Amino acid sequence: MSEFEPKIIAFVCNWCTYAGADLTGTSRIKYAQNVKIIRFPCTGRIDFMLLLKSFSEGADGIIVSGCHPNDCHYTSGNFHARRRWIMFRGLLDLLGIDVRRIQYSWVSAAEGSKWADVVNSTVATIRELGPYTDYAKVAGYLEKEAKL
Amino acid sequence: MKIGFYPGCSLTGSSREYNESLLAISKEAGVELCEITDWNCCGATAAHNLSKDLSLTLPARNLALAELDQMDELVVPCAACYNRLVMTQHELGENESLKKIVSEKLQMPLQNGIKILNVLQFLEKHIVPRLEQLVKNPLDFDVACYYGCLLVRPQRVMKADRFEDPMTMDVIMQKLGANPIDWPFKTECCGAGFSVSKPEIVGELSGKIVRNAVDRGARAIVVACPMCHSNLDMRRPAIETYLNMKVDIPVIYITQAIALAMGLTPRQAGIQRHFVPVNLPVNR
Amino acid sequence: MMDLIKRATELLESDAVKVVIGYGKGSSTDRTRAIFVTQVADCENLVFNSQCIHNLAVYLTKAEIKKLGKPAIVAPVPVLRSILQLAAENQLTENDLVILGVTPESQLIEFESFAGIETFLDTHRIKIDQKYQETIEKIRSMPVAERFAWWVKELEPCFKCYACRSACPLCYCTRCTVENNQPQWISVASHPLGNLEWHVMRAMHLAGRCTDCEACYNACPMGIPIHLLTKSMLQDVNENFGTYGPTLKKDNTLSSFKPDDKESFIR
Amino acid sequence: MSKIGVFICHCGENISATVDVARVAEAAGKLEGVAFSTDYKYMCSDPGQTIIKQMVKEKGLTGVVVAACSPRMHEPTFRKACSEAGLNPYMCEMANLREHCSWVHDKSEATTQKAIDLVRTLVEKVKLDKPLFPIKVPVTKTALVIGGGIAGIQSSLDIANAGHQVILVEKDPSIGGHMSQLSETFPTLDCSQCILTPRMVEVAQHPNITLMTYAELEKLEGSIGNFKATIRKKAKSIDEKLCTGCGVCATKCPTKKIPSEFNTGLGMRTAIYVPFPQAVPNKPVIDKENCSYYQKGKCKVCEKVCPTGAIRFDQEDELVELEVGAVVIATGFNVMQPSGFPEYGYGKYKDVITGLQFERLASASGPTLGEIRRPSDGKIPEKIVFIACAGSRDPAKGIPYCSKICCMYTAKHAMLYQHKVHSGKSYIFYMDIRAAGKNYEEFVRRAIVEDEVNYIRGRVSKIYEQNGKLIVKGVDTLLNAKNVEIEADMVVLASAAVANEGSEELAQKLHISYDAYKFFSEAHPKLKPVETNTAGIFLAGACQAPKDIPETVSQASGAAAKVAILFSQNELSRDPVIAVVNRSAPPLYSTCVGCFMCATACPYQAIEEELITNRKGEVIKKVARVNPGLCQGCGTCVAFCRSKSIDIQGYTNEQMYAEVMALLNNE
Repeated sequence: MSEFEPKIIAFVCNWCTYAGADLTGTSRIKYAQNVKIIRFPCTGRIDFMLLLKSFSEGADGIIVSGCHPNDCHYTSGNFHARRRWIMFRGLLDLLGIDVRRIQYSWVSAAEGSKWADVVNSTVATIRELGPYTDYAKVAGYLEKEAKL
Repeated sequence: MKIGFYPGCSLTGSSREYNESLLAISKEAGVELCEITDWNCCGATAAHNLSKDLSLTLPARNLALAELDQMDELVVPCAACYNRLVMTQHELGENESLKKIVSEKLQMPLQNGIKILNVLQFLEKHIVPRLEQLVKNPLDFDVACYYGCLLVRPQRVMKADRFEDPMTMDVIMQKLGANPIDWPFKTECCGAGFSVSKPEIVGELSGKIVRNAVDRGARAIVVACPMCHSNLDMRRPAIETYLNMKVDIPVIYITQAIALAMGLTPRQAGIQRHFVPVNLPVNR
Repeated sequence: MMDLIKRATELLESDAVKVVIGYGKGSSTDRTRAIFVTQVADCENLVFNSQCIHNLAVYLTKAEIKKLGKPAIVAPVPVLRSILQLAAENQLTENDLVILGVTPESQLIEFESFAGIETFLDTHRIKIDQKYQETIEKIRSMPVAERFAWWVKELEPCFKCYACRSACPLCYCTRCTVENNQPQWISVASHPLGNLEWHVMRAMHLAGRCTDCEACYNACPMGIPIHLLTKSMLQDVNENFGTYGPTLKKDNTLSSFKPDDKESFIR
Repeated sequence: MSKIGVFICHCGENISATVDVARVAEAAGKLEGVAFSTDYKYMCSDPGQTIIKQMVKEKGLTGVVVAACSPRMHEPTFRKACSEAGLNPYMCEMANLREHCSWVHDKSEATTQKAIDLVRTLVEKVKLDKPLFPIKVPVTKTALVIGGGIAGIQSSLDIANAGHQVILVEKDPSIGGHMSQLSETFPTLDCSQCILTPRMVEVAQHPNITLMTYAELEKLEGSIGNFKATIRKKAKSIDEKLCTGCGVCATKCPTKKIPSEFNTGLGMRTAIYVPFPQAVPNKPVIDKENCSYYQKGKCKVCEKVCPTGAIRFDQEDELVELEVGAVVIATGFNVMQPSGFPEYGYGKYKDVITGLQFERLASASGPTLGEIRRPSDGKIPEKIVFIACAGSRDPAKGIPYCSKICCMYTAKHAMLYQHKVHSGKSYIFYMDIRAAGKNYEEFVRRAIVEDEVNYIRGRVSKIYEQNGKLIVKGVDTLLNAKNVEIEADMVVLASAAVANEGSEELAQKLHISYDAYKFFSEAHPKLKPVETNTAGIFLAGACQAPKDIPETVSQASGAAAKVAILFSQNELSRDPVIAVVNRSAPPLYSTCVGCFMCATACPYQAIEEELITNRKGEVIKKVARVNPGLCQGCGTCVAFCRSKSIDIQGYTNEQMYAEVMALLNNE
C-alpha cells in the first residue's frame, strides 16, 4: 500500500481565499493535490453541519478559509463565521472530534503563496495524524445500513 | 530578588571592571544576580560566520541552562553576548522545527520563553527605580553616551526605540546628575570587527567618535559594551595616531558611572583597570 | 404557597387569564408535574416545592397550550430565564402572559415587564456547578481518541425519542433540522453517527441561547449527560465573549460579533 | 431528469499539459445525468462557445458545466453563451481546472483524478441549479467624488461635462490638493498654480457640480447604482451666502501664529483663514482648535469686523444624506513625516526639510515669495544637499516600494535652486535615477549637464549639526565607495509618498480593499486599474499608488469614463444570488419561526418582518422576509437559520451538501 493520501476538503469564500487560490495558480506555485475547493459566497455562509458531514463522508481533514478581519466583502460575514468556529471548535474538542483536522485561515486575494502554505502544511499535519479512522468507524454504520 | 546572569568571556577577562561594577551596584540596590551554572561561549563574532547551527546551538545551550535554573529573567551585560542570545531566541521562536533540531542537539528541553535583558534594560527595570535613594555623589558634568551597534541592531529583532538615536543611557545618566550631550555619533561604528585584524581602521572610526565627543565638551564617554570600551579605551594610541593629537577623555561603563554616583570607591568600580586614566570631578 | 393559589384564583376569576400553567402533585410523593388550571376550583391543586424542576416555559410556545388562551405561568428562576430568552427571540410579548415569578426563597413575585425579569435575573446569574465544571474538565483532559470513544459510548443508548427536544423551551422550531430531509442533514437512525450528529446539531443550535435549565437532561429516559455539552458551551461563551445568560438585547452570541473577538487557531 | 453537458477546456496547453482532459471528458460522460461531454482546445474561443450553444440546442441540455479556468475569469462568458442558446445562464457552472488544478500540480494520475472530482462536484451542483432572473435596479445618475485634488477635479469635470450630476467632497477648506502647493512642475517647469487654478474655478462654476468643502464621508450604504452616502459638513462657522470673501476677518484675527498647513508649517496663518489666496471657494473657515473664542470664550473680533455679518459661532456640523449611483475615490497621498529618521535629524535641525516644504520655499506664493531661504535664519543656502529615497525603497523604514515621483521632483528642486542661487552648489544622493516618462530623462540630463547639479550615487548614513553647518555623511558608491562628508547649509529629504492618514478607515467605510501600505487596491493590476472590487466604486490618482500629475489626470479621466459608462444605462441588472425565506402551504405558510436572529446577523439590514394574516386579516404569524433590493447574497443568515428556512439562490443548502457528497465520494 502506497503512502496515505489524505482527503482534504476546503470551504472557502469567493472573494478572498478563492481569489487567493486563483493567484496561487496564476503564480504557478505548486501544492498537494489532496485539497479540493468548494466555493462559498462568504465564510458566513458555511454551515457547521457541512464540516461534520465532510468527516462522515470520509474527509481526513478540512480547511475553512476566508477574508481577513475587516476585509470581508460583505463587511461582517467573516466576523460571524469566526464566532461560529470558536463555539464549534470548543464543542468538537469536548466531544473528542480531533480539532487538529480542521484548519481555519484568513487568506486574502493577494496571498497566493499563503494559500499554498496553508494547503501544504495542512496536508502535512493530516499525513502525520493519519486517516480519520475513529470517525470513519462511527460513520461505518451507514454502510451497514445500506447493506441491509 | 534573584535574576539570572550570563557574564560571558569579556566580563571575566578584558572587561572585568564591567563585571565588578555591575555586581557592586546590584549589591547596593539589593538585587541578587545568579550566574548560570556551567554556561558556555555565546559564539559571538566567530560562530555565525562558520556555521549557522553552531551559532544558534551555543547560545541556545545557555538559554536552556537558564531554564533549568528556573530563571525567568536573564541579564546579559556584554552587548555581543546579548545580541547572540536574543538573535537565537528570535530565530528559534520564528521556526519551530529549527527549535526542535537545536534542542535535540542540546539533549535538553527548550521553552525559549526566558526574558533576556541587556544591561540598559536591566538597569532601567531593577536599579533606576532605587537610584533616588542610592545616588550620593551626583555626577555634575557633561557626558557622551555611546551605544554602538550591538544593542540596537538589527532593529527588527532588538526593537530598540529610536535605534538611530537611542536615549535610554542618556536618561539614566541624567538621573545620576550628569548632563548627557546631544551628539551624532551614538551608534556610529567603532570598528570592533577589525579590532584585531586592522587596528588602524579602529583608529579612524573610533577616532571620529572620540573627537566629536571632545569637541562637544564631554568629560567622559559612557558605554555599555566591552567591544566599544576596548576600542575607545585600549585602542587610544591608534586613535591618537589617526587624530594626530593627544586625547585624554576617559571611557567608562555606565555601571561604573552608577557605582561612582552611588559613592562606591573607584576600586569597587574597577576604575583602575582602564588604559586611559579616569579622573572625574566626583566629590566624595 | 397560599398566595400563589390566591393569585391564580384571582386571575382566573377576573378572567385576566384563561389558564394557569403551574405545578401539581406528581405520580409519586417525590415528584411534581405540570398542570394547566382552567377552572377556579382546580386552583387548589397548585403546589410549589423543591421538586418543581420542570421548565414550564416550554409550554408557552406549544400550539395546544396557546389554544387555551392567555396563560399565567408559575416561574421559578430557570423558567424566568427561558421566558427572557424567548422574549429576546421574539417568541413572547409582555401582554401574551402573566408571569408569577417565584424567588429561590419561594416568595411570589409578579413581573409586569420583561425588563423587570432582566433586572431580577441580574441578581440571580447562571452559575455552573463546580461538580459539572470538574466533570467537563475531566472529559477535556482525556486523550482525544479516548474522549471520542467515551462520548460515542455515552450517546450509544440514545434512540432518538427527541424528549430532550420536546422538553427544551428553546426548541420551538416548527420544523427541526432533523426533520429536514432535503438535504438529510442528520442521519435519522439512532446509530452512533446519527446520535452524534443529532447532539452536535442540538448543542450548536443552543449555543449562546441555552439558559442551563437542564430540562433536556431531566427528560432523557436514558440519562445521557447531554447537558454537559450545553454547559460547556455556556462556559465557552463566557470565556470567549463574556456574555452569559439571557438578556433582552438582540445580541445573541452567534448572531452578533465584536471586531476584536479573540481566537488562537485561525492562521 | 437532468441532461447536463460537460465541456472540458484544454486552455491551449495550460490544462491539457498536466491534466488528461480526454479522460476527464470520458469520466464526466459516465456520470449520472450527463447527456454530453467533450473536450476542446479553447472553450472560450468563438468556435468553443459555438459547440456549447449547438449542444444546448441539439441535446436539449438542462445544465452546463464548463471545466476550464476560474469562474472569476470566464463565468460571465459561458453564462452568456448559454443564455444565447436559450438556457438560463444560471444553469451554467464552471469547474476550475486551471488555477486550482493544472497550474498548481504536476502532471500525474492524482492531478487528473482531482480534475475529475472537481467536474463531478460541479455536475452535482448544476443538477440542483434553478433558473434565476437578474434583479433590475434603477441607476441614480449622480456621482460622488471624494477628494478635491487634481484627480478629483479632473474626474468631476469629465463626469459633469458628460452631462451628469457630480458632488465633489473635499475635507479641507479649499480644493486644489497637493498640486496647489507645488511651485513648478516637471518636466516643463510651468507654474503649478497657473495650470491648476483655472480648473478649480471651472469646478466652482460648473452647473453640474455641487462642491462641498470642509466635508467628509461619514457612511456609505447600498450598492452600485444606488448608494446612499452620508456626508459630514464640518461647521465653517460662517454663512457662505453672506460672506463675500473680502478677507477683513483674517487680517484682523488676533491669533496669527498658527503654522499654515498649506505652507507646510513654514508660514503662519490666523484662526479664521483662507488656506491660500487662490482658494476655491475663496471664503474663510474658523479653525476651532485655535480660535480664542472657541477655546477661551472671548474675542469675536471677526464677528465685529465682518461687513456682512456672516460669522456664525453657533454653527454646527451638518449631516447630509445623498443618493448617488457611483463613487470616485481621489483622496490622494501624503508625504511621510521623516520623524522616522533620527539619523537625518528631521525635526531636530530646522534646515532639514521635506521636498514638499521645498516646494513652498520655491513657490512664488510661498512664505519666502519664491526665494530659497533656509528656515532657521533665512540665509540663502550656498550648499544644499538633496536626499532621494528618504524612506522609499527602504524595507527597514517599512516602505519597500518606489515613490515614483521623487527622482523627478528632486531633479526639479536642484534645478530651481540653481536657477535662483547661481553661486550655489547642489548635491543629490540617489540610489538609481528613475526617469521613465515623456521628456523625463532629458529633464534629468538638463539638471546634470546644464545646471551642474552634482549627482552622488550612494546613501546618506547620518546628518548632524556642527558649528552652524549640517554635516552630511554619505558614501559615493561609484568612486570605489569612498565615504563623503558635505558641509551643507540646508538638506532636502525626498520623503516617501505614503497613503493618506485615515485611508484604512475610509476603505472600511466603502468596503473596498487596500494593500499592505494602505493604498486602495484596484480590481485588476492590468485590466481594471481604475475599478475597485466593489462595483460602482472607482479610483483616481495617488490614493491607489504614488503617481505624478500626468498619470493622475489620465487615471482620473479613466475613472470618469467608467462612471459615464455606468450612467449611460437607466437600469442595472443585479445578480439574483440572494437569500430567500421559504413559503409553504397553510397552515404552516413558512417553516420560519420568526426568531429574527438572521436580522441581527444581516450586514445589510435586508431582513424584514412579514405579517401573515388570514382571510379576516388577523395576524396568524410573523415571519422573516428578505428585501431583494438590499440583500447582497453573503448567506450568513442561511448558516444561522436553525430551521433551515432561509436559503440562498445559487448556493442552496441542497447544492452545497451535494457538492460535499460528490467531492468526497470518488469511488
